[in-house]
Amino acid sequence: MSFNVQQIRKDFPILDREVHPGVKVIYLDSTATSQKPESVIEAMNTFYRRSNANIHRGVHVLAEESTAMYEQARVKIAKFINAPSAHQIIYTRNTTESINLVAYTWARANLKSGDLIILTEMEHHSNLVPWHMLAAERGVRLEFIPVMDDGLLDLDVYRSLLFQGPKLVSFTHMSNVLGTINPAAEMIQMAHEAGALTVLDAAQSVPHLKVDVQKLDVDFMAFSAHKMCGPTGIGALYGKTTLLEAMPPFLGGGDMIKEVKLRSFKPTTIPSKFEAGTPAIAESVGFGAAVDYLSSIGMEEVSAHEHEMIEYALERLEEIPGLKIFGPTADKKGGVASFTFDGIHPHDVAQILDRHGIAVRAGHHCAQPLHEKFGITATTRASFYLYSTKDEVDKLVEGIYKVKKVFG
Amino acid sequence: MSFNVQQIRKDFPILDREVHPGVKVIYLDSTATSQKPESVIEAMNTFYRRSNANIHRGVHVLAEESTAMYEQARVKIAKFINAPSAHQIIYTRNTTESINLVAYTWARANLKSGDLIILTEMEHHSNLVPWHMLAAERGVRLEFIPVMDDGLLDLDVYRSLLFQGPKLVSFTHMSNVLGTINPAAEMIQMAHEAGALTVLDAAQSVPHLKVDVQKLDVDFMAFSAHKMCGPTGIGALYGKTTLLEAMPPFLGGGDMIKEVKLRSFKPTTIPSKFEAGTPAIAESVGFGAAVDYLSSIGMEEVSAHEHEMIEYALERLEEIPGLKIFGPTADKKGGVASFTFDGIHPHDVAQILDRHGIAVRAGHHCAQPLHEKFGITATTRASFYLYSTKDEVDKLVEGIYKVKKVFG
Amino acid sequence: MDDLYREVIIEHYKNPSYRGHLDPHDISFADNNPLCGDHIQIDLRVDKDGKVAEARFDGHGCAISQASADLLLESVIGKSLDEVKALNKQHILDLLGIDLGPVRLKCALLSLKVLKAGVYGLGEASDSLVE
Amino acid sequence: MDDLYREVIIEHYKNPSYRGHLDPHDISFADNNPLCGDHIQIDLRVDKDGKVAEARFDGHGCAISQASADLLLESVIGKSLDEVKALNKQHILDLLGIDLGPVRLKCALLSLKVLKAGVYGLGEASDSLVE
Ligand SMILES: Cc1ncc(COP(=O)(O)O)c(C=O)c1O
Ligand SMILES: Cc1ncc(COP(=O)(O)O)c(C=O)c1O
Repeated sequence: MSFNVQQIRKDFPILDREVHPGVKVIYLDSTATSQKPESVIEAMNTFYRRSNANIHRGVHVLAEESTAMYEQARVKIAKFINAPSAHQIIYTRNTTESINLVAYTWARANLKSGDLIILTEMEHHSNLVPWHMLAAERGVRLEFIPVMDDGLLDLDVYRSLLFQGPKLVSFTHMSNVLGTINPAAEMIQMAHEAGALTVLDAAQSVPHLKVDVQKLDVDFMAFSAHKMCGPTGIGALYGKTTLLEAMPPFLGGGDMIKEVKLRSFKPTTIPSKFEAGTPAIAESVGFGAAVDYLSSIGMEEVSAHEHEMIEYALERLEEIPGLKIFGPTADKKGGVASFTFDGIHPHDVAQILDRHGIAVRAGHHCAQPLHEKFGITATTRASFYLYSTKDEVDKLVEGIYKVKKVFG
Repeated sequence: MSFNVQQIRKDFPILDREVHPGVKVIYLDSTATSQKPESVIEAMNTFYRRSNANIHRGVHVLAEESTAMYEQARVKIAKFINAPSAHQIIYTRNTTESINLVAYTWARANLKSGDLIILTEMEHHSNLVPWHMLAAERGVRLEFIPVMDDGLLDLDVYRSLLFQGPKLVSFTHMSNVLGTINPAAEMIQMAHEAGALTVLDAAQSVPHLKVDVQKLDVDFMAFSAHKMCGPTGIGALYGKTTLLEAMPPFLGGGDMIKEVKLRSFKPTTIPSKFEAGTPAIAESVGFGAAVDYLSSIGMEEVSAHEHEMIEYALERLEEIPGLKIFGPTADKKGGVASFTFDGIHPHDVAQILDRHGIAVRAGHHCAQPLHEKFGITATTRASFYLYSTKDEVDKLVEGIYKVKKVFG
Repeated sequence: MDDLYREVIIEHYKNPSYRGHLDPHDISFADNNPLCGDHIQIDLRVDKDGKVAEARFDGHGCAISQASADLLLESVIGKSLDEVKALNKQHILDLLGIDLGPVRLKCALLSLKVLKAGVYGLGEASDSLVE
Repeated sequence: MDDLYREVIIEHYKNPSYRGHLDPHDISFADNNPLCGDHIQIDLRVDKDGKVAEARFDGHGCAISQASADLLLESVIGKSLDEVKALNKQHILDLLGIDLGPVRLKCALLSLKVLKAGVYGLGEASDSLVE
């Protein structure tokens, strides 16, 4: 199937939405959350209208169906990232919970005061705050790979930090502000050679790139369904089997146990060990449908389209006087353009763009330290996905000129 | 509006489902999870098809709409349980996560080795395992209010346990096995008089009874949307404001911060402090719609219908030779009938009932210690909700006689 | 075209009358909007009758947050501290004369939260101050 | 009417041939199905050629789990331990001659998991043994 963006747009009902009378939405905020194709919405509807039941313990038809759908989705997600087996996929709420799970279980069981964790200056708060909490509680040390002016990580500093014998290196695969695609495979190999484990924040990579956990050889990887055409309320943690098996459980409750006595319990095997209580069942079905949808298009095609989009967007945006884009050149980044414009606050830029139906995001994008590094508090961010078009980029550029006018 | 079960059944599309050729489902498993009315399914559809965006930080129309819907649902849920203010409702994944949140934050910040927590013998694993984990980690002591043969708690023992100066009393409002409705207000008052805080596991009460947190004067209360006509993937923790404000955060990440530096962070105010990362946004909308739906019918009506159901069901089931029902008489319980039958394993009972379209649950229902107390490993459980009918009870009774036949 | 950016707002944003600091001052408080990192500091001088005699703000943020700070300070000169304590959301909306969604509302209310936290002597400019 | 409860299953459930214990034994192992608490213990005697000479099971559970334990033991008498190690899900399904959903499958496979964990000398009867 050849990639046809107009065809793809028909799969996303929201793209027909008029946000102001006569003005259809131009959705350039997919980095925050993606839109959902009809097939994903319908998969969940069908679940609720035909099969809905609680899973695992039920022997009736609905419970058997629900259980099977929940587990089939896991298999699909495992295949999508080329995980060796489905039980290495732990369902969580989102990327944030996935990273916290590692921090609460693996890290608290394995790290002690003085141990070093390496992060980067471009991390999302989700990959900072869990480690801040651990550092405050346990005296674990944090060091940061610097971001250079061009938006790339300084791998020389990384190399020298590795000499300090870190226990863990946790970093983002793709920056949600700069768009930088980090050389994950290389960075993971370097970490392993230094004896450290790795966590990959793949919130922005799994939705946009072909990601292969075996090629990356990553130890843990976190991502969210809502950023990859799937529903809110569900995400995943991938982990190497031996690590997941050795980790203590996270939340306690139903379904994560092998046996419960009045005063003690035995946890069950992975993945259930980490899935306490009634999980996001309908959402797992939607997650599976999202993976089916993206697979039917092909992740190479999705990436190629986004690459075309960002190339064009950077070209057009760079024409605008007073506009400054952060991050590397198009060949080193995904479909994210964050910029400042002429001293006008990003909130005002975004608000005026919104009046023309253009949905962009303004703020620190949950990456305050990165903004601070660049001496700013906020940027305006336009981001692209498989349904974005060059025409939308043109409208964005026109919109920015209109912002200028309002502020005279 | 007078309560009309046939009218109500029309709101639930799944009740038309044929689970075997020509056999419509008889869904008697609402204690595990409830079915969803069309209005809830449609609210989420509309969200995805018209408004979907990430919340909090967006200034565009979709983000503003999504944020407003997310917060309006919180207001509805607060009103539903008569919480003084909406920011006392923390969105979680489910009851299990709500209880774990209290265990990880309030309890770890306030309890030390030797401190006493009182639970009961009828708790769901969700209200046992989090405390087992805490006991193992911190040396906190656990004591249990016994369940008597009639399925009621032994409040005399509770009274004497209170002399030991517990820090926390955590118990279920309604047993998911026995159906016992515990005298929560009285038990909470007793705990307070002894200087203890209280956690109420309201997974089975909020869906079925009118619950008023102010009348109960409860400190924390946990419940799940999926058991009350809402979607999977979302639940809530209610807490008293001063307690929630004083508690350390749980998961770290986006949206729960006031400020993030490279090496430290400041948490924001409640409820966001406890809602790290992109939350279950569509699910919050569904949760709000579920609360609207139940309110439109009236919780008194729902309870009254279920009471009629359980009265009739106990009467009919008690006729069956070899069938033994656990739990108190109908006046002291909700719509749950758990039983053993004639030495036939509950899995077999449930499986054969399923052949006739009757969906019941078999097993320990995540309450192994309670089953052990009664000297059994499993029961068959039929449970009722606002859409259940006496005709379904009759079919259940017929079905049980058919089970008997198979095992001749 | 753009009601949200009425001339008065752009005007107060570009040419604020109350931007600056007061030294000495009787009350000074600063806080951020956690959603966007916008920052506002407010300094007050109070006369012997307990009324606001002078007021200044400083900080950075969007047009809405900065213009509402300027408009807010203009409106409190001559008011007693008790009157300031009684101000709420509606006061800001009246000053701006526009409708705001929940996110931009936070921008607009930042200065009032900071002002009230300062007057009450609180440690934090919380949302509950303006509800 | 009820294919899941074929006569052979009811028969093996009600009148098992291999229920009991072996004392002494060469291999003995017990475990639970975490989903339902069903319990199975299996004792084996192995002859000098490394083949299963005698086998017994005990425990409690549903007709499916108990009948498959009985059928399984019947089928392994005379098999070498290596042959036992090679048994998987399909072997049980063939013995039962019925289709099972994922939950009941766990009941059916419990005895095989316990048997293989015992033969391998593992601490736990995990799912991966029968996949
Ligand atoms: C009494 C009780 N507590 C807790 C739970 C756990 O609820 P959830 O699985 O939604 O976390 C249940 C659900 O089965 C329950 O019945
Ligand atoms: C790089 C990165 N990491 C983590 C997250 C957090 O994802 P979620 O909010 O789904 O937990 C995001 C989402 O904004 C992100 O872009």
